[in-house]
Amino acid sequence: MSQVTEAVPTAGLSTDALSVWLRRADGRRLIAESIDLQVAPGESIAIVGESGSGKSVTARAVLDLLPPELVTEGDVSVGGVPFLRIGRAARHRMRGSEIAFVMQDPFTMLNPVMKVGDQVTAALRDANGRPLSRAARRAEAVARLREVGITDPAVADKYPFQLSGGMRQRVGIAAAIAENPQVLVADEPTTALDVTTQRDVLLLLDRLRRTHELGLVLITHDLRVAFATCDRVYVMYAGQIVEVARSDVIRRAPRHPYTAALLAADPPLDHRMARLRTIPGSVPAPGHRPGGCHFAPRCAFALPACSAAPVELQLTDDDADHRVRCVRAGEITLEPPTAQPGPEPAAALTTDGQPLVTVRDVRKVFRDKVAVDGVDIDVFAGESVGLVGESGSGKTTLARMIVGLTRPTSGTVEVGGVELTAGALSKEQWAAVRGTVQMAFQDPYSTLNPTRTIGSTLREGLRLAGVDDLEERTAELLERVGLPATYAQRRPGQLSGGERQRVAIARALSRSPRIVVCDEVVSALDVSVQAHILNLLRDLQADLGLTYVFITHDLAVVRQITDRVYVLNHGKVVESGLTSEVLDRPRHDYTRRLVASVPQADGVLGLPEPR
Amino acid sequence: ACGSPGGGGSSEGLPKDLKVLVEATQPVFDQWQGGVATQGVMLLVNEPLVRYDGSGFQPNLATTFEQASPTRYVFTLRDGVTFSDGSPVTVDDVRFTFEQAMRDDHLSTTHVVMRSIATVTTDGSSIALDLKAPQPLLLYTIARTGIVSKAFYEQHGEKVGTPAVGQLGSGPYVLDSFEPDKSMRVVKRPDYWGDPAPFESITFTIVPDDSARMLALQSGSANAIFEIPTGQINSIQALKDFRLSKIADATVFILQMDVTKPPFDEPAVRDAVRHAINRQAVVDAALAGHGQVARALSPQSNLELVASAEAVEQTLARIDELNTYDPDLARRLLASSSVPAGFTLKLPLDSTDADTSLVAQTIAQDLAEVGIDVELDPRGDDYIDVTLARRHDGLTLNKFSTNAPDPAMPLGYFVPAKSRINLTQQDNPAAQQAFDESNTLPVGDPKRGERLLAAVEAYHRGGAALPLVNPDMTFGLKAPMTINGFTNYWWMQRWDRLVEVGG
Amino acid sequence: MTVATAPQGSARRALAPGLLRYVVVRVVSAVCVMFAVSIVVFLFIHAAPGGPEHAIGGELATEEQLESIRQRYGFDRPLPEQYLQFLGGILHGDFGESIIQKTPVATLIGETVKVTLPLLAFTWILAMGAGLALGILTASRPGSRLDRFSLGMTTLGASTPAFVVGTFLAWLFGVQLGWFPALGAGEGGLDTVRHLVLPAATAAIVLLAVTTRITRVRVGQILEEDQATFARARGLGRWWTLKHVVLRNAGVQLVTLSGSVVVSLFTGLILVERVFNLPGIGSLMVDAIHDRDMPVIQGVTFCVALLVVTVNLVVDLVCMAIDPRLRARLETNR
Amino acid sequence: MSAVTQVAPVGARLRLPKVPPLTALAGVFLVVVAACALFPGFAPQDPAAINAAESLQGPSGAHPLGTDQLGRDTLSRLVAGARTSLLGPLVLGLGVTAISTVLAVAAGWFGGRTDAVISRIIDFFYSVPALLVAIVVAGVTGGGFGITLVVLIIFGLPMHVRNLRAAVMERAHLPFMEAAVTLGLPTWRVVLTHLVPTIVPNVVAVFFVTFTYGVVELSSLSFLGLGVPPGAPDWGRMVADNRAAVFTDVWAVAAPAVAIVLLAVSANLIGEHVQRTHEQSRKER
Ligand SMILES: Nc1ncnc2c1ncn2[C@@H]1O[C@H](COP(=O)(O)OP(=O)(O)OP(=O)(O)O)[C@@H](O)[C@H]1O
Ligand SMILES: Nc1ncnc2c1ncn2[C@@H]1O[C@H](COP(=O)(O)OP(=O)(O)OP(=O)(O)O)[C@@H](O)[C@H]1O
Ligand SMILES: [Mg+2]
Ligand SMILES: [Mg+2]
Ligand code: NI
Repeated sequence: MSQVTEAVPTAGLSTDALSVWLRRADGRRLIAESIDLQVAPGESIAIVGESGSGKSVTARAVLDLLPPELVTEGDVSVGGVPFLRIGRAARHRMRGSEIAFVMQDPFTMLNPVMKVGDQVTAALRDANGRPLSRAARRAEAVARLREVGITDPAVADKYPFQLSGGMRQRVGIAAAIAENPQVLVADEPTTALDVTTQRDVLLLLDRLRRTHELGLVLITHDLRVAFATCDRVYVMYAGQIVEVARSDVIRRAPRHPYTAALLAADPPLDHRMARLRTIPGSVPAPGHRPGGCHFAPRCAFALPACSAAPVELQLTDDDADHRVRCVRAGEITLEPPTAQPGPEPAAALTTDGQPLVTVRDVRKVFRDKVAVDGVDIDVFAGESVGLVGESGSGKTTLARMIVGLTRPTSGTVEVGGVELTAGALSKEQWAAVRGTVQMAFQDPYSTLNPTRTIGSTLREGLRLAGVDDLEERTAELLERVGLPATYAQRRPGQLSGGERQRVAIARALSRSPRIVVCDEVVSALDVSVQAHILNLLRDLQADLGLTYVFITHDLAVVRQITDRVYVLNHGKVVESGLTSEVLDRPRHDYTRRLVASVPQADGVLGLPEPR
Repeated sequence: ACGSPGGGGSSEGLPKDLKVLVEATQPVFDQWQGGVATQGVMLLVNEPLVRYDGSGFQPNLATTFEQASPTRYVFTLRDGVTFSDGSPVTVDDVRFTFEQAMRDDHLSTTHVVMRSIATVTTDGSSIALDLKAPQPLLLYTIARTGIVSKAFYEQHGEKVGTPAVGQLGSGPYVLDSFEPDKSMRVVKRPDYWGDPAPFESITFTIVPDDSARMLALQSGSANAIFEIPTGQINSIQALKDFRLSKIADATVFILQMDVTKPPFDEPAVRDAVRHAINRQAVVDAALAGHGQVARALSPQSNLELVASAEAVEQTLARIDELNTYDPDLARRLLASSSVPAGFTLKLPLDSTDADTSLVAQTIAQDLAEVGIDVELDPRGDDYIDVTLARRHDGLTLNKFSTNAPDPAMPLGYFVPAKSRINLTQQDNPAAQQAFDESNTLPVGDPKRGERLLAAVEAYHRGGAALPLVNPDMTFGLKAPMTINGFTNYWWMQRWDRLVEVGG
Repeated sequence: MTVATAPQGSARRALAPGLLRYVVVRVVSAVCVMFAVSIVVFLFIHAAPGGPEHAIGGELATEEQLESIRQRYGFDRPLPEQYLQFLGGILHGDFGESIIQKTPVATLIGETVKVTLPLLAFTWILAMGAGLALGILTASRPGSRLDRFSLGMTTLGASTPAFVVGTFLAWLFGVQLGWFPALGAGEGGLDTVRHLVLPAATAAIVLLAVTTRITRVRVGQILEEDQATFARARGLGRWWTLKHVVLRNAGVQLVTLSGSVVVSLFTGLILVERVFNLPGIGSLMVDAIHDRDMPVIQGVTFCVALLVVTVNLVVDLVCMAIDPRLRARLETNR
Repeated sequence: MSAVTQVAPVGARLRLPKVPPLTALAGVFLVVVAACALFPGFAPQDPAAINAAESLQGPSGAHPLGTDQLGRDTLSRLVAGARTSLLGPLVLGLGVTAISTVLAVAAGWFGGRTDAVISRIIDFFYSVPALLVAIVVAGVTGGGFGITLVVLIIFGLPMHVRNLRAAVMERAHLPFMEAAVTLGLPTWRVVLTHLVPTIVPNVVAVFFVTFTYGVVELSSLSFLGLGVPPGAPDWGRMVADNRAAVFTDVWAVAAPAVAIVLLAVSANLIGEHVQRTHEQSRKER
C-alpha cells in the first residue's frame, strides 16, 4: 500500500496503513496489519480486542517505541507532522510535547527511586529552554498534580511506592501530559486498578480530554470501559481492525460476528445468564493466522468464501463512520445481546445444617499490616460463596487461611470438622483437610509446574487420593474439564492460558474435594475464555455437587457464579447475603460505591466526580 | 624503582651505581641475623677486625692479629679510624661487638662459636680474646663480625638495623636506606681510611619471583644478579649482555636417614637408598649441569684447606665406594631387608627453595625405580619444625651451607648424637672421637687435618647420610663488568673491588 | 493485580526512627565483628606450631633465649590478660613490633599502604569505570558485535590467572614496547601512577568480567522495564535516562558491587604485587607468613578486616541513602 | 467445546537446543580433559621420566609441546595433569554447588529463623577476601591443599547461596508450589520434586561458575606455592615451576598456562550457555 499522498495537515493523530512486522532469522511475520486510526483533538477512541490481538504493538508503533526486532511500515501523522518520517531526534522531541503515552502498570511505569514531583516535571523547561530551578520545579509539580486531582502538595515529595495504585496512575498521567501534548495514548491504564479507582482514572481522562483538547487513544480489553469512555471504538482481532464505529452503534448493532461474540461473552452485571456465550478456539498467533478472514475458523457464520481472499474494511450502509471487515456483513443479522431472563438464583439455599467451613473471628497480621480483621464466614455444602472487595482487602489471605496455607494470627478456622488453628495437626487430619478443600489460583502461567507434564501433575493428586487406575482417571479428569486425554503428555508451555486454568481446576479435582477455593481464576483471562471457564465451573458444580469459595473483584462475574457473597473492605466483612440481594440493593456504603463504579454501558460515567 | 639503565660509568668504565638483584635477604640490617647477601653488604658498612680473602686472613681494622695459644687471640686496633658519623672506633666498641654475640640470650647465629669466648680484655689498642676451649672457627667468625658502635647501640638499643635507625659503621660504604624484603642501598664513604670504594652506590633489590627477576634484568633496572638459582642460570645466560661467572659452591644437598625410624633402622635399607641414587643425573637434571656431585658432607676444597690433596682424594675415593650408583644392588639390598617389596614415604621439602624441589623430584624418580615411592611434601616456613621435631618419615633432604671453609663446621653440627641438627640421630663414636681430637689441635696442624678427614670418613661409613650435589654459585654482571676472584666466601671479602671491566 | 496501598506518612526529612536504629545496629554489629576478629587474630600467635616463643625465636633458639622471649612478650601471663593488653594496643593503633624487622607493625603497614592504597584505588577505578562503561554500552546494544566482543574478552580475562596476565602485560608493555615500567612502585607522584598502570590493569582485567557482566545484566533489566520506555515516551533524553533511570535504579547493585570489588581486590593484590615486585601490603603479608612474623600477620589481618568491615558498612549505609525503598522497609519492619 | 482442538506444536519439546560453535568446541575440550583425567594412560610418554639431556626444549617430533626443566615431556605431563587440574576445581565446584543448594533451599523455603541464621552467617563470609584467608590459614596452621580447598569452598558459598536463595524465594510462593502443598504432598516431596527441578539451571550455572573460579584460584595458589606438591603434573604447578624460563623457553610455561585458560574459558562458556538458554526459556515461558 504505497500511498504517497502527503498527510493532510490535520490536528490530532492519524495513521495510514500502519503495519508492524516481527523480524526473525527465518523471515518476517506480520503482527499488525495496515491499521488506519483517526483521532481528532478532543476526541476519544478505544481499541478493544482479546489478548494478543496486537493492541499494544499498535500503540507503541504509533509512538515509535517498539523493540528493535519489530519494524514498522506506513505513516503516522501527529498534529500534521509525518511522525515516522522526520529525524530520530525530532521524533524524540515530539514525544511528550505532541504525543504522550501512559502504560498499564502504574507502578512499573514510574521510577521507584525518584520523587514523584521530580518525575512529573522532568521534561519541563523554562522560557529559555533551561531546566527549571528547584523552587519552580516544585511549584510546577504541585500544580500539575492538582490538575490530575491530587490536591495534597506533600505528594510531590513522595516516592511512588508510598502511593496507592490510583494515585500512581494519576501521577503517571500528570507526567505524560506535563508538556501539554495533543494526543495521549493510554495502553490499558486502568486494568491494574480496582473498579472504584478505575472509575476515578477514567473520569480524569475524560475531563482532561475536554480541558486540554486532548485526542485520547484508549486501549482496553474491557468493552464496558470502552463504551463508557470513548466516542468511537476500533475492534481489533489478530492484528487487524475488524470493525470501527461510534460506541453506541457498536454496542447496539455490531456488524462483525467477532464483535457480536465478544459482546455476548461479556457477563452482564444486572442478571444471571443461564449459560454464557463463548467463542470457540483462540486468537491465532502471528505467523499462524489463516488467510482471508482471520476470524473465519471461529466464526459461526463462516463460509468457504470467507477464507478465500483478504477481506477489506468496508463502509456499512447504516452509518458513514461504521466500517466492518466482513464479506457477509450485508447478509447476516446479528442479534444484539439482549437481556435474557436468567435462572433464578438457587432459590432455597441450604444455609442450614452443618457448614463445611466455619471461620470465626480470624485476624491475620503481617508485620504491622492487618490483612484480615475479625472475619466470620460459613460455607455450606453445595453452595457457591463469593468473596469480593477491592485489591488488598484481604480476599486472598482469607482464602489461604481456609486451605491451611496461611496460619491466622488469631481466631478459628474449621474445615470439614477439623480445626486448622488448633495446634499441630496430625497427618490424618491434614489428609482429611486436603481431601476436603482444594484451591485454584489466578495466574495461568505460574499455576502449573513448567518442568512436569500435565499427566504427572494430575497423577500426583490422584495418587494422594488413593486412586489405583491412574491413567484412566487422568484421562477422565482431563475430559471432565473439556480437554482431550492426549493433553496428558503435554507440558504447560504448550497450552494456552485458558487451557492451563482448566488443568489447574482438574488438578484441584484430582483429590475429589468437596470445596474448591477459586482465587481470581478468571481475572487474567479474556472475556471469551472467561466465559468458557465460568461455564465449566457451573457444569462441574452441577455434576459433582461441588462447593465453591469464589474470589473476584469483578461484580459481573460474582453475579454469574455465586449464590451468596461476602463483601470485604480493609480486612473486614462489611456486607453479606444473597448475591442478587447484595448487588441489586446494596446496603453498605462501600458496596454501593463498588456497584456504582462499574462502568455503565450507557456511555456516561454516571456519577459526578467525587471530591 | 626503575631508573635509567646502568649508565654513566667511572673512568675505568665501571657504572657509577651497582644494582644487584637477589632472591632474598635478611629483614634486619644486622650481622647477627645471618644471611649471605645481607652480610655481603653489611661487611662493607661494618668492617671486621680481619678479612678472609678466600685463602687466608688479612689485617683490616686490626693491624695485627695473632693466636698466642690455642685459647688466646690478640688483635691490635688500627689507629685513627672513625665511624661514618666521625666518632672514633675504639677497643670498647670491639669488646661491645663481641660481647653481644657471647650473650646466651642474644639471638645471634654466631653465638654457637662466640660462646666459646670466656673473656674479652682490652689494653690500650690491643684486644685479647680468651677462649674456654680451642675453637677452630673463631677467626672465620671474627672475619664476619663487623664492628659496631657501642654508643650507637646504647642510643638506639634494639632498633639498630631497622629502617628507622639504620646502622653505623666504619667501612667503605655508608648505609643509605634499608627497606626489609625490598632493598638495601649503601653509598660510598669518601673519607674511608683504606682502599676506596669503586662504586658511588650499591643497591640490592630483592625480587623473590622468578619471572619478575627476569623482567627486572630485561627492562634494565638492574646490572647485576647474585646467587642465581640454578634453575634460572640458563635463562639468564640467554640474555645478550649479561656475563655469568660461577664458583663451585660450598653448599651441599644432603640426604639424611633417621636411624631411629623404621625401616631406616636397617643398614640394608639405608645402603639401598644410597645406591639407588644417580647423583650425576641429579647434577645434570636438577641443576642443569651447574654443579658437581658432592663426595662428602664437606666440599672437597674445604677439606683441601686442612689436608693434602692426595690424602683428601684417597679419603673421598673410599667414601665414593660407599655411595656408588647401582640400582641392581639397591634392589637386592632392599629384597634382603624387612621391606623387600619397597615402601612409601613422605619427604618434607623446603618449598621456598626452587633447587631443593628439583633435586627432590629427581631423586624421587630414582628411588621409585627400586621400589621406594616418595611423595613430596612441600612445607612452607614450618619445614624446619617438621625436620627438627622429627615429624617426618625418616628421610630428609637438606641444603646445608657452611659459612666458614673449615670442615669442623658441618662436623660440629652433624656428628654429635645429641646435636639437634643431626637428623640421622646416629651415634657415631668413631666420628665423634676423631672430631673431638681435631678440636684439641691448633688450626694449621696437619694432624688436625688428618683427624678431620678421619671424622668425615667415619661419618659417611655410618651410612645414614648421602651427600648429593654441590650446586654452583653463579653471578651475573652486565657487560662490560666481570668478576675476578670471587670465592664461595665473597661476602666476607671486599667483593666490590673484585668487580672489574674486562674483555 | 496487586496494588498495595502504601503507608501514607508525611515526607521524612529528619532521620526516621527505623533508619536511626538501622544505622546504630549496623555500626554496633560492625564493631562486634571487629572484636571477634581481634580475638581470632590474637589467637594466631598461639596457634603457631611449637608455640609463640618458637615462632619468634626460631628453631635453633636455646632454652635461655626462649625464656627471655617469654618474659619480654609476656607469654608467661594468663591468656585473658595478654588479650586485654593486645586489645589495648590495637585501640591505640599499636600492633606491636615486627619480630623480624624490629619495627612497629603500624609503621610497616603505613609504609606498605602507601603502595597498596593507590594501587587499590587505581584498580578499583579501572575495574568499576571500565566495567560500568562497557556494561552500559553493551546493555543498550544487546546482541551487537560490541556486546559479543566484550563478553568474549571479559570471559577470557576472568579465565586467566592474574599471574599469567601480569607476566604477559609486563613482558609486552614493559619489556617489548617499553611503554610502562614493568616493575616496582615508583618514586611518588606521576611516576607512581606510571608504575601502577600495569599492575592495576592486571588486577582490573581479572575483575572486569564480573563488573561488566553484573552491570550489563542489571542495566539491561532496567532498560527493559516500563519506566525506561515511559521515559522515552516522554521525550526524556538518553542522558537523563542514564542518570535518573539507569544509574539511580541500579545504584544499590552498583554500590554493592563496588564494595565487593574492593574485597575481592585483596585476592588479586597478593598475586599482582608479587608479579610486579611491589612492596605493598600483600607482599608484607606473604613475607610475614614466610618469616612467621606473627605481629605483622596479626596487624595486617586486623587492618584488612577493618577495611573490609568498613567498606561493607559504608556500602550498606550508602545503599540506604540512595534507595528510599530500603529506608521505607525499615520503617514498616519496625 | 472445540476450543481445545487447536494443536500446540508438540515437536517444540524435542527440538535440539541450538549450540553456538564455540560452546560446542568448549564442550569437546572438556570431554577431552575429562577423558585424560580418567585414562592417564593416554600420555604418549612417561610424564615423570626425567631426561637431563633434553631440558627446556621447544616443540619437536618427539615432544610436540617441548620439555620442561627436567626434560620431561610437556604434552605427557599435561595429559597426566588433567586429573589434579580437574579434581580441585571439581571438588570445589561440587562442594559449593551442593552446600549452597542445601543452604539456599533451607533459607528460602523455610524462611523465618532458619533464613535469618543462614543469611547472617553468609553475610559475614561474604565480606571476607577468600584467598587472603586461605593464605593466612595455610600460613598460620601450616595446613596443606585440603585445608585450602575447604577455605575456598566456605568462602565461595556466600554469593551463590544469596543468588540461589533469591531464586528459591521467587519460586517458593509460586502457585504451583502452593498447589502441591495444598494437594497434600509432604514437604520433602514438594522440595525435591517441585522446587529443586525448577532451580536446576541456576544450580548448574553455579557449578560452572565455581568450577571456573576454582581453576583460576587453585592455579594461583600453586603459583604462591600453596597448592599441590612441586613436580606433580598439575597445570598450575607446571606454570609456577617453569616460570624462571618464561622469557627464554616459553613453551614449558605457555602450554600449561594455555591449558588452564582453555579449561576456564570452556567451563565459562558452557555455564553461560546454560544460563542463557535458561533465561530464554524463562522469557518465553
Ligand atoms: N517483541 C515481540 N517479539 C515477538 N512477538 C511479539 C513482540 N511483541 C508482541 N509480539 C506478539 O504480537 C502479538 C500482539 O501483541 P500485543 O502485546 O500487541 O497484544 P495485546 O493486544 O496488547 O494483548 P494484551 O491484551 O495481552 O496486552 C502477540 O501475539 C505477541 O506475542
Ligand atoms: N505475605 C505477606 N506479607 C506481608 N503482607 C502481606 C502478605 N500477604 C498479603 N499481605 C498484605 O495483606 C493485605 C491483604 O492482601 P490480600 O492478598 O489478601 O488482598 P486481596 O484482597 O487478595 O487483594 P488482590 O485483589 O490484590 O489480590 C495487602 O495489603 C497485602 O499487601
Ligand atoms: Mg497489551
Ligand atoms: Mg488476591
Ligand atoms: Ni481485570
